[in-house]
Amino acid sequence: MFSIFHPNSGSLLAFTIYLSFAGALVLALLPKGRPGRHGDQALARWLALAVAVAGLALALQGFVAGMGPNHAARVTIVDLPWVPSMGIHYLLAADGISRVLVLLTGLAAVAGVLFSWNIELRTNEFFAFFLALIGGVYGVFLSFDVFLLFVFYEVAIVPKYFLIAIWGSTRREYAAMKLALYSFVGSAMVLIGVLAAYATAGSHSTGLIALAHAGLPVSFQMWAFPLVFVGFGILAGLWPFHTWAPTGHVAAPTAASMLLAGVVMKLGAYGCLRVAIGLFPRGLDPWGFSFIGVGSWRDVFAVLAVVGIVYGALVALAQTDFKFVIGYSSVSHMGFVLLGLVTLNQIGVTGAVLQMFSHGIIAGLLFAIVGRIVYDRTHTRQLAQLETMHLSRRLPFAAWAFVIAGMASMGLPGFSGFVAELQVLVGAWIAKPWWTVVAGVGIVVGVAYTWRAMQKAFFSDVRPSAHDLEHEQEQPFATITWPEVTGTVLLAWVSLAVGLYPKILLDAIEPAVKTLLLGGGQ
Amino acid sequence: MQETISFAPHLAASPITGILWLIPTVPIVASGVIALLKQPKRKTAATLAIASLSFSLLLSLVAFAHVVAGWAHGVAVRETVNFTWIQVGTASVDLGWVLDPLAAVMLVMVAFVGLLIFIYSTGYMEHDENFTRFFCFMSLFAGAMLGVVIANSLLLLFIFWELVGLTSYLLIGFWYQKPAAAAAAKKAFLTTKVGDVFFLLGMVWLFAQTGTLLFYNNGAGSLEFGALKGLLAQPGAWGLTAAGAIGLLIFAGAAGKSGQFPLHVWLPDAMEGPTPVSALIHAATMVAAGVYLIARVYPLMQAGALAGGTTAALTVVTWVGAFTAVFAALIAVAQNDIKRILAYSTVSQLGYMMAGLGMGGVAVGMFHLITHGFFKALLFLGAGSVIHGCHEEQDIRRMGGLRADMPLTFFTYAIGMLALCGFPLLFSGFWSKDGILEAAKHWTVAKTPFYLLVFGALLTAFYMTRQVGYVFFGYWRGKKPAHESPAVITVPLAILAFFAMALGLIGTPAWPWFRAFLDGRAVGFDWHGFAEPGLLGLMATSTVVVFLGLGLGWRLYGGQAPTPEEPDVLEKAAPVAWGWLRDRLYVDELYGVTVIAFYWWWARVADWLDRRVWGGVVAGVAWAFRGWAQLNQFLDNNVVDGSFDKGCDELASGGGLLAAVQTGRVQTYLRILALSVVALAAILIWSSLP
Amino acid sequence: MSGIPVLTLLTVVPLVGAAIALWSGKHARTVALITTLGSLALALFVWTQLPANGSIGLVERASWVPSLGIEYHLGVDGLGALMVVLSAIVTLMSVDAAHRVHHQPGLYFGLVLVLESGLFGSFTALNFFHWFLFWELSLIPAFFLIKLWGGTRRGPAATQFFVYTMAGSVALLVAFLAVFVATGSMDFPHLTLLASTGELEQMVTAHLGPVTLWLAIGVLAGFAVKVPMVPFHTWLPAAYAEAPSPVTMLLTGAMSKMGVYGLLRIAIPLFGAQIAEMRTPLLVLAVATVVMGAWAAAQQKDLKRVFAYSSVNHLGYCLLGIFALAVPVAVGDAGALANQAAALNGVILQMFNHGLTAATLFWFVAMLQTRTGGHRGIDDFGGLRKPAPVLAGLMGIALFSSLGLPGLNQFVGEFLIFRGVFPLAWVAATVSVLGLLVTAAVMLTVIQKVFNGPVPEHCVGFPDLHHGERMALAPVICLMFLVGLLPQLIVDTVNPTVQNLLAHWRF
Amino acid sequence: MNPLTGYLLVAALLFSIGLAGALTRRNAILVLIGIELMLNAANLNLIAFWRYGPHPEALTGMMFAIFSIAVAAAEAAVGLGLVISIHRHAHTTDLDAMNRMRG
Amino acid sequence: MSVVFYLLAALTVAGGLAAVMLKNTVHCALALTVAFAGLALFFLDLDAQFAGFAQILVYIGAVAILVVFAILLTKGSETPKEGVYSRNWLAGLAIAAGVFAVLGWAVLQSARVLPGPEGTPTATPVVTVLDIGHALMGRYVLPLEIVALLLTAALIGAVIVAMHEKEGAK
Repeated sequence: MFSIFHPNSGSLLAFTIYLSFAGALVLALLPKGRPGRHGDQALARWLALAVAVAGLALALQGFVAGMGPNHAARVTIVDLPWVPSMGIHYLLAADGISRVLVLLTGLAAVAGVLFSWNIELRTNEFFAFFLALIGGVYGVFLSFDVFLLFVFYEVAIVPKYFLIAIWGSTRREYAAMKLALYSFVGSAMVLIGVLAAYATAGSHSTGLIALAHAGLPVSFQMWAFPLVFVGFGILAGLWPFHTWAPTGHVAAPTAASMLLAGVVMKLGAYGCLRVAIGLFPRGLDPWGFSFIGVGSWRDVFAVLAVVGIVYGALVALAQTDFKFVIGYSSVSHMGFVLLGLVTLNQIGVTGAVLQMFSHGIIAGLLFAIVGRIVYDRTHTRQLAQLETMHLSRRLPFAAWAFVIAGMASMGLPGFSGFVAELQVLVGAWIAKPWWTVVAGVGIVVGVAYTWRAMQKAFFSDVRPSAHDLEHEQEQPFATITWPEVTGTVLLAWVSLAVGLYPKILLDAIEPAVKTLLLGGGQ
Repeated sequence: MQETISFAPHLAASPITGILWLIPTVPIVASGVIALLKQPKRKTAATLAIASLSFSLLLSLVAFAHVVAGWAHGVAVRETVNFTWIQVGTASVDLGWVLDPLAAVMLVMVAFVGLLIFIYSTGYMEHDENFTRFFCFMSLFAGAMLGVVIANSLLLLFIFWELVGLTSYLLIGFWYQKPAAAAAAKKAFLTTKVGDVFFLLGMVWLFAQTGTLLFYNNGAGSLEFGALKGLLAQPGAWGLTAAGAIGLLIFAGAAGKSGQFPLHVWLPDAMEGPTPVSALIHAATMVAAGVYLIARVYPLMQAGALAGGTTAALTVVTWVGAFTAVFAALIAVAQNDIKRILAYSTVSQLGYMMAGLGMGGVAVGMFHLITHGFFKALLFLGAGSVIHGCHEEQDIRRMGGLRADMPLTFFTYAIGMLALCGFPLLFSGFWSKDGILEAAKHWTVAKTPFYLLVFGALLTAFYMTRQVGYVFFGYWRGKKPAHESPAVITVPLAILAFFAMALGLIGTPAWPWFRAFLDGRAVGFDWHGFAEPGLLGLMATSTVVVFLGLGLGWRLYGGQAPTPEEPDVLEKAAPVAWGWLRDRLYVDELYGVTVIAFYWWWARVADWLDRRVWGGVVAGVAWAFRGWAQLNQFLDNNVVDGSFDKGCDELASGGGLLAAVQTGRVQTYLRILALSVVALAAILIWSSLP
Repeated sequence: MSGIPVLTLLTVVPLVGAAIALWSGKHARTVALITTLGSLALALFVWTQLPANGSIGLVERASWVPSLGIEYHLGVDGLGALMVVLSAIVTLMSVDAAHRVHHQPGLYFGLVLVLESGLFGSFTALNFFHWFLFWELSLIPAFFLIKLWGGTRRGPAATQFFVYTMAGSVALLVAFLAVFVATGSMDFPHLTLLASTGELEQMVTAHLGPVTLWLAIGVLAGFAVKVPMVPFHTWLPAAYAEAPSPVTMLLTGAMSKMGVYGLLRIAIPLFGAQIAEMRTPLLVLAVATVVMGAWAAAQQKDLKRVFAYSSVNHLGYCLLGIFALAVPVAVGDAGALANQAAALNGVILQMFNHGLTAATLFWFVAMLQTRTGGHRGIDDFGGLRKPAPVLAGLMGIALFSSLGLPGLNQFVGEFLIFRGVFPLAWVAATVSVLGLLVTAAVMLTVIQKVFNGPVPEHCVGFPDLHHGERMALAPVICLMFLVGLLPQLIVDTVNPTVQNLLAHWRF
Repeated sequence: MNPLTGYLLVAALLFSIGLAGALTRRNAILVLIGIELMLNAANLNLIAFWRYGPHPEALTGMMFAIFSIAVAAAEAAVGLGLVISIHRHAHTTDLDAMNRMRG
Repeated sequence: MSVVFYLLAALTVAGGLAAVMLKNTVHCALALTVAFAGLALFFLDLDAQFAGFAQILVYIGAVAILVVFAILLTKGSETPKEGVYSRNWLAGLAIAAGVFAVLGWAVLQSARVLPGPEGTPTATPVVTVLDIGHALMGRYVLPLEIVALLLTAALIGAVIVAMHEKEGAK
């Protein structure tokens, strides 16, 4: 059966998808564990971890295989006719961008499983949904057929809904429904745009590359681009369609928030890049007139992105709920991704892709600390309450992990976020300097809210009274478990490694971005 | 006055010049060693200090001899040793030392007076617990002062100058537990520092203009022809040449150290220090350093003067000096503290020196400096002896009749007092003051300084008589009876007294050895010196004035001085004027409401700016961001997110409307369906009809 | 020895030490002491290995992120090496001073060592990215050192410090990005070269329009906050006052130098012409820093705030010297060049000297605090010369060094600065002498209130310096004298660098 | 008259009868019966069109009819099942009484 | 138009009318069977043998029986006292009449555009079961599968709906 795979590097990548779905299936079929019986859940956990690790290994293998002399060239993994009459292919392929994002997905999956280790409620189903979501995400990143991509995209949305609706916390139904509604509205817009493109192209192929080369008329691209960009952008937290993100992140169980912020939002951004910009590059051309300095869709979305950066940061500054801070920070950081995308230059787009990776790691880490390590012990997310708990003393691991994550998040050099934001800012400078300046304000506010949250949550100045100390000694927090340590260390190290030696990812991203910008496809 | 001074252009540095640096270094090193000693090692400390200074004196004498020998051979010695301190860019900051007559004379004076005071101190400070510390500071001072003397670089001079200021500060505040002493020390340092920053400015200006701070460097020094020519060509400020402006800035430094008006306020307060300190630093040497500085940079001050004329800088020096001389003398009249009277007298005499420099040149000013160094040291030490004998009493109204109890002290003190008053012929002060008066008489710019100085001489004689009258005559008004001081105190007094008289011999008009020596001219004994026009008349005038002062003083205070409770004789006569003088003409108070108030006002302004304005701006920005953040959150909850929720609600209510149509009756639905089909079909058919 | 990457080693050693210190609990201070001693040895070794012509030596260079023009590019000239040595000394002093850290000593000394690494890194980096990494890296440990071990109002102080500095950094970053966009390079020497021929401005204008002046302002803002320059200094008094004294030593001794260093390494070389355009307002601000800093110090009641403001004052002289360089002079005017060289030498010396002196002063404050159970108000003491003569004497030396007494270290730098600035900008120099005067008043007031006068009751039995403290302080005090008397020891190495720098700058 | 027209008329009549039954009867089962009649009428149309259409060999109409029959069977089964189930709950098959589903 | 046609038409329409009009529901069911049979005969007449037999099997054999069962199970044979027609029967009738009118009008209108009655030589198409099998397995395999699925689903659904609920499940 291997003969259907192209005998080239990275062909194993496709198995990330299959493996995840298979894992999901197996987990769904496992006998229901009885609550309280430890062994029952353990099997599910280890199985999920095994699948996630295997996926990560495959992703890593694919990434490594993609390096080398012909690195980052796009390689086709599978290309089977699916609905020949419509030209739909089951076409999986990988270029540098895909590899990086697949790697991110693998990492997020492993970390997600680790941070879900203590899920007791319907464990099997949880991990089944989790892996199904992961499988869908892998699929999106590897699809080079627009319909296949869309299918995976939709596949990924469904488990997300259940993850939030069943295992979520605050206002989970509301959040889940909000997320689902937003997603479907976005999907609908994307579908309309893509169908229109298919019809307009008349090429009888839904391959991304083929469509990109179909020579779609500029007037068509002019309206299809914003439609598709907004459609995907909704999931990427594009302002002002971002409000699902904070509520969704807050309501979701930790692992789901990690995936939501870490990977799912990247689906949107990836779609913006691969589909919206890839298929309708001319849609960004100037309109021929300009209104208060806005003269093209590119300007429009740049403005939205920049507003999102500053706005998200400011709202994060005003939050009282720890997790909301992180939730809004995602909006702000995704603004950088979108800003990078619409710079339409090599550096900016590369930065955007790197920022996708970086934010995936960092947001995952932040949610893990806030939602899992801290919340599970303190049972509150209110900064005002956390302030009285002296967490830097009682949970030093969490405190310092958050410091590292916060540093990475606020874009301090040495961490991946800095390199990514640096590139985005450079790209924005090249495009329009004032974008950079405003985004710079966003960074400052970013520093402020991260630091504020950190100080309030961990390093409050409230001196403990004797009574407090006694109370704390009587009721110590649960010790940090190994999955928490492992997950934290994994993510932190990845961020640090990429921050110190970003070349490792940039080598893969840059050529792919170059080809994408040159001619849509290859 | 000489336009050009014919010093030998270049002399290979002689061995003594080569080791001249040892003169300041040895006492400084000794000071360092003493600093490391433990408090009880009193004897070692004193021995070290005295030995080191003796060594310096010895070297100074050798150097002096060398210069004199050279002079005797018709060579005006000016030997320098220069070296680079810092290499900055391609230029360099050079330091060096110089041996010339000016330095040699000053070296001997400082070292000699210093040594005597050291010896005196071993007795005077015998019971002080910080005895070793005292000698440490004193030794440091001596070294620094000697450093000032030999410096051949304005920068090196400045360095030692500041060190001298530091030791002055340390010694004034020697009894640091006394708040008054601590405050006086601070005041002294700061007031002199005010002068010093101008000095610094002058120095950097000079450096920038001439590229060097060396005084003499084989024609390339800043006081030598090339540099001065450049400075004269350069316009300065307020119509001065650069040379003049720089000179004035440097003079500000000198005025600070030498207590010239308006920077004199620290010097009387400095009497809070131990008496030997007052004698050494605040009478004989340090305060004279300002005069010495002006003498040292005299070519600069004088640059541009036409033959026999003066320069703007020198005019300023003159006026300041003359004014200070009278001003301080007036205040001295109404003081009751024995040391304070001497302090104001010092200020006054420094004014004489400055005026002498301004009007008569280096030698005139310097001669008074040297003689004053001896007799004022003598007076202070005598005062110390009195204080010692009267059990630390300093108020002259609580003394009296001491000439019987302390005969030796009285005798020497009287010599000093007469020297200070300028008692004719026998005493050095007469000759040196006459030199100044003579110069003032011949000054072409104005005659006022001459009258001022004459009036000052009158006042000097008067207040000294008043003091002596109070202290040594009349009857004992103190509590415990006084006693004579030990030999260790009286012997230095005797030696100083000898010099207070004898030194006059080298500066008489008949044998102006001192002036000739400084100017590098040959000298011979010649009675015709007195025959200069107006000289004898001047001497007569001065004699009359002195006797007038002495007589007046004696008339008022001789024998029957009032008790402490009684008002002074003059106070009864003119209480308002007396009050003004007693309160030092309110200069301190004036500073209190101007400079010091300004200082604190600015401090408060700076602090207020910092806390309220800049801090307020920062807080405001932070507040604005917070507020903006809150606003954004409000928008997010109510507009962006709200629109979503609203949309959902609308949708739901729309669903409710639709639900109203759903009656639940199947047949109704069916009916509607059928009707719709009918309608649709009808339309379709109708439209397809041809 | 050329094979060994000394500078990398220099940066890595403290990090390794930090890692060890983190896990060594009570022995952390020993670990830190050993590490800082080792670092000092390395720093001194670096000092000896500099090229004689003042160019950049000990260069290490490797590719890092080529697409962003990022290289691993290290090297030091006299300026960098002096700062490295200063950092090493100050850190050693700080570690030595911090012998009373009971609360989480491992973390404390770990952070101190990380800070040291940040200092080394930023003083040796020749590529913006690398430099910025360490510039920011040093901020984090500093923040936590204030935040976790600071005084009662440490929270707001730490935050203000952090956010303020970060805001400056972002301005700096944005401006530098523009430079990168225009030139495609982040390499300092390369950019300096471009700027010296005027190409930089042309490139920026070609790419981005006439924004060079704004870029200069952005870069300046970043450094102005760090130095700090009035009115960007409001974070400083609170931060210095609330930080534990050993940390304040680091903040003022070494970290504030990062700002001045940045001006010399980045702002002036790249934006000399723009700074020259702005020289008048900048000089005004520099003078304001000098004068207002000194005067604000006069009004303070807390010793640490006094010294904090006096630090502002002293760093103001550096600013004065730097901005005076931008005053236009005739081409080929040897005298003007000498003035500039003097000013620049003075600035560099002042950086070193202020670091040494200010750190020592805060060290003494730490001693006063530990001896009286936390008192540090200027009115809390009195007559300490009696019970503690040695302490009084040594602190007196430090205080006199701070007020610029000749013979002690600070005088040399200030003299050279004035000597250079006066002919270039005599008004600024003249007004700035007020700062000298006011500083003297402040320092003497400190002496008067703390050491003189009667001894209050709670100071009776105030212990003098013990043997260990004397031994620790002795080298520092000796260094003050040494530099004050023989500044050529330093200037020998700095001066070629100064000439080299001046030759490459264009105003 | 075209033979097709006759079949179509019969089918239309039958459809209308079924519709009338579905609309007028109270009993749910009879409503279903009416619907069955309507479906059958449609089937008749399909067959007739097939028979008289231009391409009877293509079997399209016939196939549609066959599928329709199958679907109708399923519909009947489910519909009647529902009726029985409702009757069990509500003890009635009267449609006028059955409006509890209304939203 | 053959006589057979008219007869069958009469039979079918009569069956239909009876099925919707009779009072007794059982009678209605029986009348329905008659209508079904008439339709089956129509199919046979139209040479659609397979469809005809399927009609007989499915409708008469299965659906009619189901209807009878349902009537019996719901005791629907008893005539309710409110009457067999719903309250709005008149409206229903009118609508049905309207539908017939429109349909009939449509048929008659379209008849005009069709070729004349003689113009359509209706050669009997020969359709064997084999043909139908081929078609079902070939061209119509997807619908067939869907219908199969539908039937299965309907089966299951009907069973579930009609099944007795477990005791106490509610």
